[in-house]
Amino acid sequence: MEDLAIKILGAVLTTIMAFTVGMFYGGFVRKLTARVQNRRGPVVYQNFIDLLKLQSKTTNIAHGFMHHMAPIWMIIASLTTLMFLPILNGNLWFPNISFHGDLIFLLYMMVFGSLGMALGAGQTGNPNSAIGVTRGLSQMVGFEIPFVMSLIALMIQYKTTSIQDIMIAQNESGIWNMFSNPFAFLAALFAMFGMFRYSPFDIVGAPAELASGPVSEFGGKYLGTMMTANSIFSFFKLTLYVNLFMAGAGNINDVGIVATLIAIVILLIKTFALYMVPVFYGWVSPRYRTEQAIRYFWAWPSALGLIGIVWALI
Amino acid sequence: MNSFFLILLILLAGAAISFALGKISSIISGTVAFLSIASASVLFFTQLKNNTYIEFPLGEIQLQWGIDSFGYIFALIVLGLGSLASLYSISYMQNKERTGIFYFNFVLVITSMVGIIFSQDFISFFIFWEIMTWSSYLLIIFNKKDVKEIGVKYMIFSAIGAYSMLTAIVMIKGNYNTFLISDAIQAGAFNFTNNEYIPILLLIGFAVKAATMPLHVWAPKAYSNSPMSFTVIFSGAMSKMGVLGMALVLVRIFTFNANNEAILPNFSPIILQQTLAWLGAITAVIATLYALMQDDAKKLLAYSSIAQLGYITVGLAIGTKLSVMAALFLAIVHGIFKGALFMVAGAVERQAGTTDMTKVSGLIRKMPFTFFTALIAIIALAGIPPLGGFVGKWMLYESLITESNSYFLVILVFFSSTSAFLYCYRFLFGLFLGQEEEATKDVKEAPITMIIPMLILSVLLMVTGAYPGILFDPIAKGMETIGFNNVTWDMSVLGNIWGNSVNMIYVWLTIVIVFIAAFIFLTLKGLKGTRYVSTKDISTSGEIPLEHENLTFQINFFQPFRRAAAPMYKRSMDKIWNEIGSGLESLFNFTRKIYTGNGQTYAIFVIAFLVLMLLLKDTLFLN
Amino acid sequence: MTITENNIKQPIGEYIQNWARKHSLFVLAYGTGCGAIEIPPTMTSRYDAERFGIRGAATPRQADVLLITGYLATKSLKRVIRVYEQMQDPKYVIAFGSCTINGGMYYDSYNTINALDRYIPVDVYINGCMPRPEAVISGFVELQKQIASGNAYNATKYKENLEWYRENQKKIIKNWRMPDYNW
Amino acid sequence: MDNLQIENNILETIKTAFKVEGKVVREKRVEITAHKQLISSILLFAKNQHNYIHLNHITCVDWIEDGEFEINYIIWSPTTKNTLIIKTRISRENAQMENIDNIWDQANTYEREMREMYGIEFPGLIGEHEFILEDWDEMPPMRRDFDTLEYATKTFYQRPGREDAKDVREELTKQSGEEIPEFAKKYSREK
Repeated sequence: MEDLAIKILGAVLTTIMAFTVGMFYGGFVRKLTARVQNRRGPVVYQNFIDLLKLQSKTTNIAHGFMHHMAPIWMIIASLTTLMFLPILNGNLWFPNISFHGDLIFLLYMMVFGSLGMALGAGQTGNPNSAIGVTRGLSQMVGFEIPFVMSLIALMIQYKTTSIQDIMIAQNESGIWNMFSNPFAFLAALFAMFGMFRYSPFDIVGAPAELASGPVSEFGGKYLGTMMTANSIFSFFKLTLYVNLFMAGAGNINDVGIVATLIAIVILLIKTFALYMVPVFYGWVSPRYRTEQAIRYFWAWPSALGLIGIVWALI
Repeated sequence: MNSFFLILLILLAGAAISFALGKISSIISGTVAFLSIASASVLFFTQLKNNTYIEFPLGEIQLQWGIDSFGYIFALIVLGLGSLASLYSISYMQNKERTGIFYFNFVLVITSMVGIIFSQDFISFFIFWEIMTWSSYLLIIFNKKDVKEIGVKYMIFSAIGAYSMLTAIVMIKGNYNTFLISDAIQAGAFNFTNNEYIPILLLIGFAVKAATMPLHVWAPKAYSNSPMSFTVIFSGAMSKMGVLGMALVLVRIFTFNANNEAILPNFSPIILQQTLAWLGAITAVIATLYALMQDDAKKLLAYSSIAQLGYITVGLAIGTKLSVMAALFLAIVHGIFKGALFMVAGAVERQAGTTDMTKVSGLIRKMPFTFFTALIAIIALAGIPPLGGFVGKWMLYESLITESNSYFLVILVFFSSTSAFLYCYRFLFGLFLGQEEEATKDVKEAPITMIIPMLILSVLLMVTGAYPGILFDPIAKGMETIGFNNVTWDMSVLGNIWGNSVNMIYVWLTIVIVFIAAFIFLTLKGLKGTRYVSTKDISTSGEIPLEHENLTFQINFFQPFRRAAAPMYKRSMDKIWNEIGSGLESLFNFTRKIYTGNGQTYAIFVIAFLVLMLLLKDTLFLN
Repeated sequence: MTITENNIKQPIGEYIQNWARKHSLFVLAYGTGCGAIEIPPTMTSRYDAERFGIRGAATPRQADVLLITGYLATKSLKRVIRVYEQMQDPKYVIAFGSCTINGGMYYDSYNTINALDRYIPVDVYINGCMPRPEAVISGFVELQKQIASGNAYNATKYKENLEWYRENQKKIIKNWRMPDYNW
Repeated sequence: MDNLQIENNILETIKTAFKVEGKVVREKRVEITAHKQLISSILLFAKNQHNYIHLNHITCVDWIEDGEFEINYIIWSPTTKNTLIIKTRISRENAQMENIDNIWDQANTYEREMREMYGIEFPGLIGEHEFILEDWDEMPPMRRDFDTLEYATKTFYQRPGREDAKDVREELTKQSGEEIPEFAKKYSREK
């Protein structure tokens, strides 16, 4: 019974942490973008205000059951993936249920949200939504290829499909995967650009051209819930990358509260550093058309992924 | 009377009676067909015990029928799906012409498939195989659409398969003097060291039915043009007969040849294994690429079937414990979800008149149960957790990554299955989402006899997702029958040989908990202020779409993807076969000239043939 | 529990919600008039409206503020009404430029309306032809004050007086083909 | 006048071919006034013989005091870079003009606009009657006898406080020493 209570507490804490961090990262990006553009920009907690505002809208529109379900699917995808991800390296505090899933499972679970969202967008009957969805899904086929290649490279390298094991192996050897297999890391990094949908891969929700694409009919609580799901999901993606390529956070032997806090700080530093890569890349990039984006992913990133696999084999 | 005969007799009688009653009423005829298949299934699953065999002579030849654990897996698909599909077709075939012929052939297909499963000797196997081919041929051309192209193509490829199978059977008889499958296996007929031709010829025969590249070209149109209630069987169960044969042969090749690869330097089974696996993967990729360009839901599903069969071929060809298990699991699950999807397509066709996705849209409000089935089946098809489809996909990937060194194959398979999301979405969106078409304003939900089988199948998909063990059980037993040792499985934990696992119960728990919490939150929050509006009420820059205006985006749906993947669309197997066909035609034109009308020339031909046979004697017949 | 600020009493929940609404304004700019050209400088580096929490929204479903920039032809009035009704409560309208107030230089034109508040409720008028970005921002600040004080309930007024508004709207839009709403 | 040679040539050929009035306005601009029945022949002639392949514009002017509409066809030649203006006048009563969208497809747009804004009929013109205006059931609004202020006052709610909005024509005429013509006084807003 006590076990279960701790598990639930851990799950709730993980969720809250992922949500807060994700939202703040979004705020940081807005602020930094503003500074780059020589503006003052909004406050860093602007995303929280937006979320509160969206949730306090008094009327909401739904076009049908799938529309109503879309944010729920996204939340399911975000939270399930988060629960199956070891947040801290070997730490007893947030293992959640990560021992019961592996990389291939996460890979497929990550799609769950996109597909649910796509169905919701489809139900609205707005042509812009459907166009956005086709672009988004096509682009997904693009970036999943280099991503899966780099994952395969890692799996071959460590003979495991468990994230936990990959983290432990990195800690034992003391070399992060981003150095031990730089090609796989680069391929995954390129895939990450597509995953976060910053420029130049933001054609999915082009505001002026597609009226923000898939989300164009979502407002109020629906948009707010989606925002929450997206924040959690972006934290998940960053932590996944940190786990896979930067040895996760924290030391396996420390389970004390101080050590945990230090580990969390390390995790935040690593994830933020990683997060800045697509953001920086986005600031200086124009926008790709969908087929250009797909070709982009299938060209150099995929080639790097192949080299990564060969590298891991050698 | 023996249960084997009784089952076949019930089915044959059902076929005959429903044919006779077809003139009177299609509903009665369909009910008879359903009852016969259902009672045969009940009989099968209650009366027959695994590993029972009967023998009886046919002239001088000793025939053997029986049921082993391996056949049992396929009997699950054939009889389970057969019963549901026949229940479904009662309403589907209502108000159609020539229903007698339909039900006759329908039950005959089921009969022949049960016969194939029963057959333990090559003679009855081949006879049932041919009955299956012919009765399915009559169903393919049932709609009388493009008979020339579809029917002829199907017949040609089936004939190729049948002749190669027949040749192999004759060679087995010649070499080992037996018609019994078990004897042939004991003697090592599928063993590469003894003879490469027998297994390859058999494989060709099975690959035609399993629609493996390059023998798949008959499939898309044959699947999409037959009546949907038959396509459920055609794609869900009949293609699995090819899988059955392939599994039978391949597993033997790999298990028998595992230790003596070096004997055949020119053509080792590894090459065959890799060739087949790559063929399967390429089938999957190409069929997926074509599927996502289709505007007709039926064609989309047909291509998707080929792609899914491609995965199964990959699994079988890799030939490790996990991969064969994945392949057989996928075979069953594919039967379930593709059966459900073809039922959905049939329901839409019956209710809305067409499955052309550019003409139908927004049926979700009209046909909620059909949509639910489609949704569940599509999630399974896409391999997204937590349904049965994911379990199969997971095992396939894990076996490819952990047990075989074909890492590039994984990428190909993965590419295909990621691209599959595109057509999965297209299917759901095209038929059910988007704005309502004015022409389909009065569409009603399908009748209950169509809904029930669909819902049963969707529940099955969920159950196999949470407790895949209930399918692992028969599969493991079947695999042990065909030569694997120690096939272990867990009720709901999937594991690979590296010791990593996925616990489906935890996945389900997490998803269900989050779903309930999020659903309650989102529904109750601001319940009063939430209003449901029609799909016409959309923000299109303030413009108001009129009643007859349908803004749903349906044409050139995946154009950006097509542009990006343009080089892959350049070649088509169909074109290649057409070129071969025209080449053959000119060849036949030439051969026609051989018939000179001169007796002397004919005599020379006869002598030349005899000489040729003598020369090839050693290769074809061992002893 | 209530909270008092600037002599206005509000329940604390309301206060927090209004605070959030005030600091997060998603603007749908209806830019058919000449005033649309003033929006880019307002939003970008020079005047940076985002520091007030103001950002663009692409569709009425996500928007809080409908910004009508300049004259409205009778044809575009129809779209504006439609867009306004598609927005979710609480929603606000900022009318921008002389043309929305009294027709401006188009006061005698046969196809531009003269007084916008006859057709949809306007929370804040910004006058000028054209108002400069500073004026636009001051308009937004005025709106924020209204929201914070809990007085920006014009959308409710619209629902209550729908008949009066409909009458005026139908005078312009003779062929009324709008969908009926069930709020 | 060497530099106007091309213009003069064109003018002369059209004059001799159709017996119409015309003049060279300035460099690269020739103006021809013709009867409305000649218009399509002149346009075809100019298009085929002188390569005036581009239709710039069709405009309409309301000469209410003459009781006529003036329709100007402005066409342009890419070889000589010359503009040719062909003018014709039609009666305001039951105004009707030949449809020339078989010569230039884009004429359709201009003609539909003229039909809507001036009420000129073009027999055989394809396209719905409602083109730019929506739900318009008054007199065509670009006719000069349509009083926009009155219409605006009647239809739209004039907000009080526009006292400075007076007719400035009188002041302008005073400044320049001209006089408002009799016919125009009728339309003066300060009655």
